[in-house]
Amino acid sequence: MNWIVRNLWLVPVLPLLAAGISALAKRKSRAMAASLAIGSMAISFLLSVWAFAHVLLLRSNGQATQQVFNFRWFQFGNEWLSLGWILNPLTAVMLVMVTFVGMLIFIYSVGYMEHDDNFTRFFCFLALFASAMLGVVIANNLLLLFMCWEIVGLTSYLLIGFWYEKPSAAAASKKAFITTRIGDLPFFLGIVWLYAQSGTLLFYNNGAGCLESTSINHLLTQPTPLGFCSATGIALLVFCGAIGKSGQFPLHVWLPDAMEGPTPVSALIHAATMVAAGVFLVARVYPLMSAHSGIATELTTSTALQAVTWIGAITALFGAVIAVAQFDIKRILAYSTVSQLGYMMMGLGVGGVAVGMFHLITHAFFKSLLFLGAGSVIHGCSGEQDIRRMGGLRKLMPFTFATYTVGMLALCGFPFFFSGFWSKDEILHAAHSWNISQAPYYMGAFAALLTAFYMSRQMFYIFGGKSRLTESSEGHSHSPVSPDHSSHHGSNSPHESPKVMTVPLMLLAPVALLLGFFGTPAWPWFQSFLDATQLAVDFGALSEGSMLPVMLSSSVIVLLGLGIGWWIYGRRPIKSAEAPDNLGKLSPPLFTFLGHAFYVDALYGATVINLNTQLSKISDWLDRWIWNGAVKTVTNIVLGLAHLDNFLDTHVVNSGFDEGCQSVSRSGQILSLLQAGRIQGYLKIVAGAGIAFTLLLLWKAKI
Amino acid sequence: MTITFLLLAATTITGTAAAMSLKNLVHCVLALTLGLVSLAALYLQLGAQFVGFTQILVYVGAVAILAAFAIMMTRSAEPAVLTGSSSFRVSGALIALVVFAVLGWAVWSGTGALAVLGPEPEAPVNEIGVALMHRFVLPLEIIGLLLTAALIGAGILAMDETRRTK
Amino acid sequence: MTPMSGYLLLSALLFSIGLAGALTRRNAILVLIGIELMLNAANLNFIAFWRYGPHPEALTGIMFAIFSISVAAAEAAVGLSIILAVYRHSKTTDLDQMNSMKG
Amino acid sequence: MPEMIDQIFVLLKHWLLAYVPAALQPIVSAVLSVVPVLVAFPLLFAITTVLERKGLGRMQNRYGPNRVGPFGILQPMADGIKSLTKEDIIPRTADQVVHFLAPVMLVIASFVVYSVLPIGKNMVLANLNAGVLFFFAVGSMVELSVFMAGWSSRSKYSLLGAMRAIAQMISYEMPLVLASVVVIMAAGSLSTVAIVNMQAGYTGIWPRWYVFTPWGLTGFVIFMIAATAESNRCPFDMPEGESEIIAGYYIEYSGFKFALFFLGEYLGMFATSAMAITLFLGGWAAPFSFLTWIPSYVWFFVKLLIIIMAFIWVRGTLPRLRMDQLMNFAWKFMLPLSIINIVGAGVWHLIPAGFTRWLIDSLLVIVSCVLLSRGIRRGKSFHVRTYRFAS
Amino acid sequence: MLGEGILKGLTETARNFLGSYVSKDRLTTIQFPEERLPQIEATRDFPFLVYDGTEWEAGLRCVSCQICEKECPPKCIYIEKSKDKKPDATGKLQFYPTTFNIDISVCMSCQICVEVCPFDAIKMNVEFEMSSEDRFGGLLLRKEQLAKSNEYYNKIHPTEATAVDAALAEERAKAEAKARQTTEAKAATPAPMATPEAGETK
Repeated sequence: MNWIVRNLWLVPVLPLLAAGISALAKRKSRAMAASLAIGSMAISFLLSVWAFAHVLLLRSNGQATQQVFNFRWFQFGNEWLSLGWILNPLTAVMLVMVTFVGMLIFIYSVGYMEHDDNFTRFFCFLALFASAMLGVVIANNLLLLFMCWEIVGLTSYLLIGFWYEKPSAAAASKKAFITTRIGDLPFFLGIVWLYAQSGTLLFYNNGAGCLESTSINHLLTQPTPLGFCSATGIALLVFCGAIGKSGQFPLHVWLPDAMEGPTPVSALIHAATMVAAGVFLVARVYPLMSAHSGIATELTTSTALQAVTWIGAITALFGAVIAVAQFDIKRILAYSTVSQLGYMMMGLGVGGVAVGMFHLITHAFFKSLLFLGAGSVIHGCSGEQDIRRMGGLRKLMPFTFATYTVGMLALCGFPFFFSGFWSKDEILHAAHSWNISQAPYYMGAFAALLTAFYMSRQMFYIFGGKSRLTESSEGHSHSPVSPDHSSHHGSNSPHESPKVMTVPLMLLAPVALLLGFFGTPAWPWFQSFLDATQLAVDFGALSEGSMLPVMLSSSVIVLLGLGIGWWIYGRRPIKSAEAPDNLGKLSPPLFTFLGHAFYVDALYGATVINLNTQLSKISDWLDRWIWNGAVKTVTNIVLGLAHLDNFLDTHVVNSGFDEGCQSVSRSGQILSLLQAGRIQGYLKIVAGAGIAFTLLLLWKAKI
Repeated sequence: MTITFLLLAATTITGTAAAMSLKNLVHCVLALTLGLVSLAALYLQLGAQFVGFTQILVYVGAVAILAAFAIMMTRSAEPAVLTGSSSFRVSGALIALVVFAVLGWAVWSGTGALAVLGPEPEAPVNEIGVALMHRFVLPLEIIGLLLTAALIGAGILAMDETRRTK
Repeated sequence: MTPMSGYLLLSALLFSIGLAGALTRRNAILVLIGIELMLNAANLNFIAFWRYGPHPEALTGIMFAIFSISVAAAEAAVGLSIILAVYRHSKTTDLDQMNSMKG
Repeated sequence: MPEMIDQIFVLLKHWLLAYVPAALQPIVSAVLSVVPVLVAFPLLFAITTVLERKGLGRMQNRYGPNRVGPFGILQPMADGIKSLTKEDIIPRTADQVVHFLAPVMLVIASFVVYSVLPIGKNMVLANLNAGVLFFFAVGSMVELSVFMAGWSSRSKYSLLGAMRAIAQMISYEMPLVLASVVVIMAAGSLSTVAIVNMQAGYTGIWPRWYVFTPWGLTGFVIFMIAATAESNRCPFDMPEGESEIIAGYYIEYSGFKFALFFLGEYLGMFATSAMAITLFLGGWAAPFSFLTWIPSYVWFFVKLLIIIMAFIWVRGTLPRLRMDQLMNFAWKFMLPLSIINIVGAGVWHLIPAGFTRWLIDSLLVIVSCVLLSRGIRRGKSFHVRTYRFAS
Repeated sequence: MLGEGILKGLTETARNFLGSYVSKDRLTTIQFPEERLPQIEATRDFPFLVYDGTEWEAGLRCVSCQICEKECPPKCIYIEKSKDKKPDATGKLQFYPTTFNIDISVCMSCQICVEVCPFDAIKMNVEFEMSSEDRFGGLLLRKEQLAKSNEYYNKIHPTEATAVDAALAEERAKAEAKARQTTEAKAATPAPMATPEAGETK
């Protein structure tokens, strides 16, 4: 237990501190906020690298790569609630990825948000998000994880709705927040159930943690009324949280709308980190997920994992299909993220932690690269986001074009060089060898095809053909309100982004390229790092088993997708912004159907929202007429009684009493005359009394 | 009903009536002294020599002078305008009359039985002294105490405020 | 008309004269003198009853008269000093103006 | 024979009475006993005025009236005639009735007082058994007349003089009465004749007068001082301090009323000194056993004259006292001393005769005298007198 | 001890009282109208005019030089000068006052007129019983009443009178000597003129 483990808490706390200071700072102190955020991120990055090196050191000298530090938080009753953080290969990798990507995006957003008034507020939220994300990563306690999880949700709400003047942004942030909350509710139920069963929420507490064998076995033995054991139940509930947060199938609607936020936000949160949190959660509680009463050794998938796989596969296919019919540059990337997340979930379900995580890491890098590229394109086209109005940017923005193509190819999984290929292949390979059913493999493959297709469509739209920007930019720009793309640049023609934006692109591009080689079947360093297995360079693995055919088939798929893309869009790029999409011309109804994302929004609107409004109407009616009525009648009764009482009081009691008082005071008046202070008056009274007594005496004496 | 009794009674009544009705206060006091002296004479006529002389010594000697002093000190000697509302005075006189009527009636009807005319008892002073010292020694002491208290009290009350608070 | 009833009548008359004076006159000193008169009337009664009473040798009537004279003297002294004190404070001996305890 | 001379007047009266018809007996006897008193004391008054003026003169190294009659003997006649002939002015604003009544009441009161004084053996007008009380009762009437005089003449000086006189008289009446109480305790009776009889008799040649007892002596001294104050004479003549308020309460009187006032004043003086004689100097008893052959009334008048001479003598020497000194002296010295004297007399009767009795009493009196005198002098830092104007 | 002072006072008056009968010199009072105190020599009441010889009109020493009238503080002297002259004691012809009044109700007997008179003509008299019924006339003394002889002067103020007489005599002697010298000179110088010399009256 050396210094870094004990002080791992510094990693999330530094950005939190930065967020706090810039929150209190004045709007004008822009440089301070930026430097604080970036500085704290840099320090956290260094600490993460130190932690990563520490874990490597432990691996190299064969010690247990997992170290835990728990402390007692507060006591309720005679039990202590203790929190803690954990440092194991999974945490190390995620720490490095999040801090590195976050730092680059911070630097990028300095340039991007330069002209924004709420610069400091933006950096404060970014720092807060970073600290929350890091908190999720290092948490060794499910409750701590859940707390950071909630802060992440909050920051996503704040960042999406950063330009809250725009009604669409405000609605989008609300939507994101509510849908993730819907996901978080079962997650919380899961936590409670877990705590009830296992008595502690600490993952690893040298034996007593909830993810350790004793509590897992205990959970397995607990039957639930629904038939499956409580472990599965908890796993499914926790997975619901992951669905909400990572935008899996039923709860993915908020992700595309989240594009309303500034591009660095999309890049950081909706590409690299936050959405990955769901996947990370599943990876973190993997022992719980994969627990099943069957033979522990052999990788038979438990019901939870099967669910994960199916959900992942469906989402992957679904995201890819919709992405094809989108026109907004960032919406295309959003739906591609949804499908890639589906891939990750499927990878986790079929391949285990290493497979899913490897794709997560690679995806984080090239997706953030793509988003930043899109950001510089938008910046260049002075706020224009609709790809139909772009075009011909390859000559105008060479750097962006180059890095963008690298990102695109990595995403599609262009054979051999690009990281996307290796990580996706791993997943397809695992799916292929999944013992339950082959459907996920085919869905995955078709999704890969569609991925390649819509990415190439996008490329040709943006960079191919002539620039369509001049025609319509003065007509109406898609986002008139977004302040940062105002025609500040004077000349409307697109131009290359400033150095501060292109440098992160330049850094991300090579990583996107080279990262793949860390997880190739030949030299599976990443997998062995995560699974803590022995590492051996073995080129033979490439060809053994079904590895080779899967790789070949996937590369063919990718090439096929690119070709179709070039066929439809590359040869005859559309002339004007209003021209219909080439694919659209083929089957307009299908195209528009896909354009509206299967009308899922409308569906939800129709069902859930509608249900909600109906319910509110009913309750309003109920409230207005039934309860209100009852209350009104009661008040009326009371009122009546009050009037009656008032009448009685004033006319019967009061007046009576007043009369009494009147008479008393009148008699008092008379009596007071006697006491008027005239001494002789008193003397007369005495004399009178004297007379009376003597008369009485005499009269008595007489008889 | 000897002549002297009638004479003395007449002087007493005229004296006291004048005392009560004269406007000028000093004249009232003097008329009062006349009345009191004739009352003392009545006491002598009744044989109570000691009481008569004490009456003169106390009332004429001290009380009348005290009243005179009081009149002087409160500047009531000047002829004060008599503002009394008549009803006020009439009611007073009426009540007094009624009291006299009742007492008179009581005396008239009551004393018929006690008309015994015993021998003229004479009360020599030393007998009074003896009685004072034996039977009435307690009242004597109390009277002594009372008189000293009255002396001091009257002194302090009438003393000039400035000297009293010093 | 026994001699005694003569004295009693005289004392009654004296008493009522004193009372009339006390009631009608406005000046405090006169009221005090009126009260003195009433006391004297009482004394006269005492002496009359002593003189014509059954046991003159008991001297009670005389004793009573002596004590009542001394008390009356003390009372007159204190009364007059009170009147003086009131006069010094409120510059009036008119009873009607002395009707409030204030000040 | 001496007995006959002694009782000459009594016999004369009885002799005259014999001629009067029985019906008028009481009245005539009253008149016969009153008239000599009414004549004798005004005569004495006349003599005293002359004696006084000549005595004072002699004390001040000058003759005194010697123009009227041989050696000024007829001076009182002249004064009398003068006062009779002088016009009797009554101030316009004066209160006529009270103005006239004042001197009359004064003189009457002064004369009535003599009825109780035993001038000679069984020569007392009215032998009341409460004689001393009667003396003081009627004596206090004098103050009232002084008030009437002062107030009725409606002048500031007279009122001021009257108030001073009354205050002084009342203050000194207390010591006077208390001093006489001592004798009454010793004699056991209030009647003056009884008191004189108690002092009759001689031990050896010395008379058994009360003045020769320690408490008697202090009583006598207190009595005389109080007497001077009572009659507004000399050291205490504040009321008619000529230099300040021009003859005090009888300022507005002139002519005969003025003379009456003088008469009243002197009669008062004679009365108190006569009472002093009866109480302390054994009344009409002869000073020595071998002198009893001289008639009783002679001794009475001799003692009276001696006391008058004493008055005159005191008048010649002492300056006038200031009002507050006078009052302080009365209340802080005389009264306490007389009370202590009464205690002394009480002690005297309890202790059997003998030297201890004398010692105790004299000690008691002397010690109290010294203490009280220091008491008086204590507050008396002589400083400029501050005046307090009537508020 | 209290009363000490009183006793001392009493003894003092007693001594006076008895003393007055015993030693005569205590009683200094004299019965005025019958006995009189010898007047001291320097008493002065009101002024009078001195005349020499027997005949007052001629012997008046006053030459009405009116110095006393001017000097008199209360202005009670009134002089009227005569027109003709009369010979004075040394025979020299001098004026004389026709009227010389002194109002003694005003005069305060300050003796200034005596001091300033160069001819010793006015001196202070000792007569004080000068009351009169008439307030005005009675108190205004004329020349006749004022004139008194020199012998009277010597009687009332002996020492002073003798000194004055000596001075006057010496003066007259000197005047005679001078007169004699002038006659001798006249005789020596046969100056025929012979002035009739005033009769020298002493």
